[in-house]
Amino acid sequence: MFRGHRQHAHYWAFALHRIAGLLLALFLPAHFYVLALSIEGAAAMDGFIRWTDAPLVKLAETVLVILLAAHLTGGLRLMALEFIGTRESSKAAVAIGTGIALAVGLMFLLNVT
Amino acid sequence: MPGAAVEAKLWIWQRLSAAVLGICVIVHLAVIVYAVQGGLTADEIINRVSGNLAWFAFYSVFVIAVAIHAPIGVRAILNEMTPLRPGAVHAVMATFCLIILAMGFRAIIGLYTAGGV
Amino acid sequence: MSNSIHVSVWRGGEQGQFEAFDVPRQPSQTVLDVVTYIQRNIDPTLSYRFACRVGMCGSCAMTVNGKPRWTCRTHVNKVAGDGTLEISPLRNLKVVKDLACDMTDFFDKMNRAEGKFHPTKSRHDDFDVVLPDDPARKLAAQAIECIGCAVCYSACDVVEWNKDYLGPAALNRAWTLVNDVRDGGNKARLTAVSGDAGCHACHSQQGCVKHCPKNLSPTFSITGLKRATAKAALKGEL
Amino acid sequence: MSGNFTIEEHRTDVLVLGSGGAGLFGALHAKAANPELEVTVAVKGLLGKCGCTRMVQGGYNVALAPGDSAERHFMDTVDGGKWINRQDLAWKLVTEAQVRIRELENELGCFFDRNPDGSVHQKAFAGQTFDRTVHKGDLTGIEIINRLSEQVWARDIKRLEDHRAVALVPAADGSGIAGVLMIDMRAGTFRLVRAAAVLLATGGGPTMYKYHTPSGDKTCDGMAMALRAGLTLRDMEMVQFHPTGLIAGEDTRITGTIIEEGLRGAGGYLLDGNEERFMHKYDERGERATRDIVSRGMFQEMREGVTAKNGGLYITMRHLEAPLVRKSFKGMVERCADCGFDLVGGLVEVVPTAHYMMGGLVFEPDCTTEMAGLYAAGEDTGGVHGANRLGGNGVANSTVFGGIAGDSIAATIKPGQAVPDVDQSVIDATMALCRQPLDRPAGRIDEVRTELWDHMWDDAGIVRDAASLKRADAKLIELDAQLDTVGIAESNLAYNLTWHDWLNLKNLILVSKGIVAAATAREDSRGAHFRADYPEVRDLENSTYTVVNLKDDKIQLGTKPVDFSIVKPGETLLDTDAA
Repeated sequence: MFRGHRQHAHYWAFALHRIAGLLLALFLPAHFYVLALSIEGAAAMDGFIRWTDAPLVKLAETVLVILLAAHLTGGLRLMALEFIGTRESSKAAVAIGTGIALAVGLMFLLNVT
Repeated sequence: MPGAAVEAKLWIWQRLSAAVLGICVIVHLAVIVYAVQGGLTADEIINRVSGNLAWFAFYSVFVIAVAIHAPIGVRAILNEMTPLRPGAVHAVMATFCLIILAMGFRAIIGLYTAGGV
Repeated sequence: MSNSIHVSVWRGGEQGQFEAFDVPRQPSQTVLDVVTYIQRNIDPTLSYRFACRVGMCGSCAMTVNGKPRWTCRTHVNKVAGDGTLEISPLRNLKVVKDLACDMTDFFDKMNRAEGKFHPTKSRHDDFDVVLPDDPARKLAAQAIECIGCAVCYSACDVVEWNKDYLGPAALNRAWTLVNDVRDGGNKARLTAVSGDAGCHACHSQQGCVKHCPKNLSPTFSITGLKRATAKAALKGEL
Repeated sequence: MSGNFTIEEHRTDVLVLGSGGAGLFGALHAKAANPELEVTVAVKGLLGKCGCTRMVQGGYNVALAPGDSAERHFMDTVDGGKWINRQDLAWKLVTEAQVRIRELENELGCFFDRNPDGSVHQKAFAGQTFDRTVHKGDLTGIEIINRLSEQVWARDIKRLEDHRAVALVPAADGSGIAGVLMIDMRAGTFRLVRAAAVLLATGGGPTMYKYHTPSGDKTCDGMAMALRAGLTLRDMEMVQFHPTGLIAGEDTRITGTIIEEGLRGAGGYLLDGNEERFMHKYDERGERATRDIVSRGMFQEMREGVTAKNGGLYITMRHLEAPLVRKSFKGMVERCADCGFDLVGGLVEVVPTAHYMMGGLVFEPDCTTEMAGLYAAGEDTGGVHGANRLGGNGVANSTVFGGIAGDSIAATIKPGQAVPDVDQSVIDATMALCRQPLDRPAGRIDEVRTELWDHMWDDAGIVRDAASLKRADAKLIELDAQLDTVGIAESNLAYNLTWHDWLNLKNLILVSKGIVAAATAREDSRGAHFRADYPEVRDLENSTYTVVNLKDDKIQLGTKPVDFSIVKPGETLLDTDAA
């Protein structure tokens, strides 16, 4: 996967951005579906469903939040390149982006559990 | 060359929607992190959104932006990494856009109208 | 420093295999010198391409330990720390034989990107007054010193994924012309560089920036083209 | 094996040999003047990448600024050429350069450096009385060749890349040229290109000397083909040496390439093997003396044997302010660092290096030659620069005459015009010559190359005398015979560099013979030619120039009086008050 010419921070940033974006796109319909279902379910049963109690759902949601944060910061990298015209291929920006993504995910994880 | 203008416009839409999504995602993440304190429940969501026009508008914008943003992104992946022809990719992505819109609005309307508004 | 280098060299065309050689190590030795040594002293049938020997012509680029490089200016110490080298032709170009590539596609794409000057004056007119501090001139100057070595083209995954993609060098040249006040070809050029074979295919992976031996930033040039084509699209000029 | 030698035939109206400044300008001008002409550019490597136009660092001499004039440029050129230039050619150079530079700027889009007020910048260059060198930083050649190449790519101009020319093929009826026999290097097969007009623009390249600057593809192919075709070369003894070439040890390609002259101008020292300065022994200006004096001084020091480890001398900037050196000579500092030398704080080993051949094919100001249909331009030709070429006149020469050649061709040749039948005996003989090594067991041609390099360097290089030239002459005959016994290992001739090395050496030895003959004939010292036994310029008023050609495989030598058609020694075109 990471052949010689790919061994640099911006390539990893691109790869993360793309993978996160693709997974988010695939997740979206599922997200809407579950949301719609649970709302209907909640209304129908007139009670609350603690659906985040299911460990698998919890894990999935955590991963998704990380992906969302990663894709967002990756997008900021792109927009900085394209609109601010950052010339320096700053590894710091990439590192900060990844850091934020993990932090947000962790925060979510801590709160959920 | 119409292709040139199409790509340039898709690029503009992609970036515009990205900018909108950037804000939406931050709000969304903040709400989730805030909301999950003490556990995320459907009730909690419904209570917040149901009948609230501002949240309805927010999530509508969110869904529309996603419906623009995601298919354009996936389109590039399909074009580059699958043998699908550009025409086929276009059709698949148009469908994907409609699916997101339909399912997204079904959820939003469900939320907005939940609790018998 | 061990006194010899273990070199694996690609032999054949698109299909082929690596062949091993041992080359004595010298204090001032570039990768091109290693290849030359093999041809002169071990295997006279080895094919490779070079011309100027000093990083001006962009003929001798090869893939060295996985990365595209100009071999005439790459000191062995820089790339063969452990005493081994793997040398193969550039990616994304047709292989003529062994280490020599056919650069026709690369040159053709330079042309397809309208990477050529469209004059607005003739040899009978005087020089244009162009201020060296003019912002557009500076943008063009930053990107002009390309030697056409195709290292960026070889480092780019989009080139591999999208056969029509014009590639970093061609788009970089187009950007210098977009900023050239003397040029009259921008309408055609912006159309040529837009689209999924053009600037919009770039994902800013920056392999080009990372590997450019001249320290140019094709990515920066391409983002400039993205903005310029967007403006043109909004005005209906594409 | 004979299966490899089927000849493919190809027909074109105009065949251009070489893709430097002369070749590409020739192609563009011919095509512009008559778009119906089929123009084909054949080049030994890739279009725009081979040759030395690309390697021009200095710039382009042209009189543009107020106070300068074509007359002044002309006088500098003839004065620098020590009065053996063909003056109508030099005049053509300086006047046409004024048009060509605007063509480069306005029509090709070359990006020349500007003054703060937006006018074109012209820098000072050695040997000139006016700052007239237009440039793009210190990478002028890349800019010019890139812009030329992209215009050629954009036009319907055929390309034969990786094609080396091996013979100018005359018409069977002797009416002129009928085509060129080539080797398609990728396939290892012969190809006959029949053409109504041929532009010889392969460049010269004195790569028969141990240390040399030119691009590795340059091996005097054009001059060798011209000699074999019975054509006359002039001024062949005039080989320019640059004082500072890099020396990096055996088997290093970078050895010989230029270390910028500006380093000495900026206060760099030349040191011998004991790290002591020596140039003041030779000239009061020390390291800042002219190219020829510095080259000879260095050559003398090297002969005396106090050398650095690779047999050269040192240049150093370490006594100067490091940040300044790093900033002013960024490109050079990086280049040295890439091959393991520290130009800022250390010693870089250097040696004088063969740079340019002033001599070449005799041609007319309209680029025609003695052979009808054969045109010539650039370093393949002789007469423009005389005994010495000014820095900045080289690229002016190739672009000016390349363009003129294209115009002349288009004015003469009709699209689709009949090409005479080729002289088959020339094709047969050339194929036999090229195939020679293939029928013999493999040998080491490297030994021949090394010997050629050493002997030309020692005996026919920076300093010569009758005895050394005699040695060189004998050695060349011996080496030629030795080369004829060396075989090439490979039965697969596709992209077989070693076969081409053999062919290169064959050409280099032949042209070296021309150099040695001409150098023997010139019994005085002028410009680039220094005879230890005749160290003075002699009889300027009755200057002659040398001519050589090949007859029955022997170099024939002659001398001809210089026609001072515009100005005589001691006179000037300049208004002496203003000058």
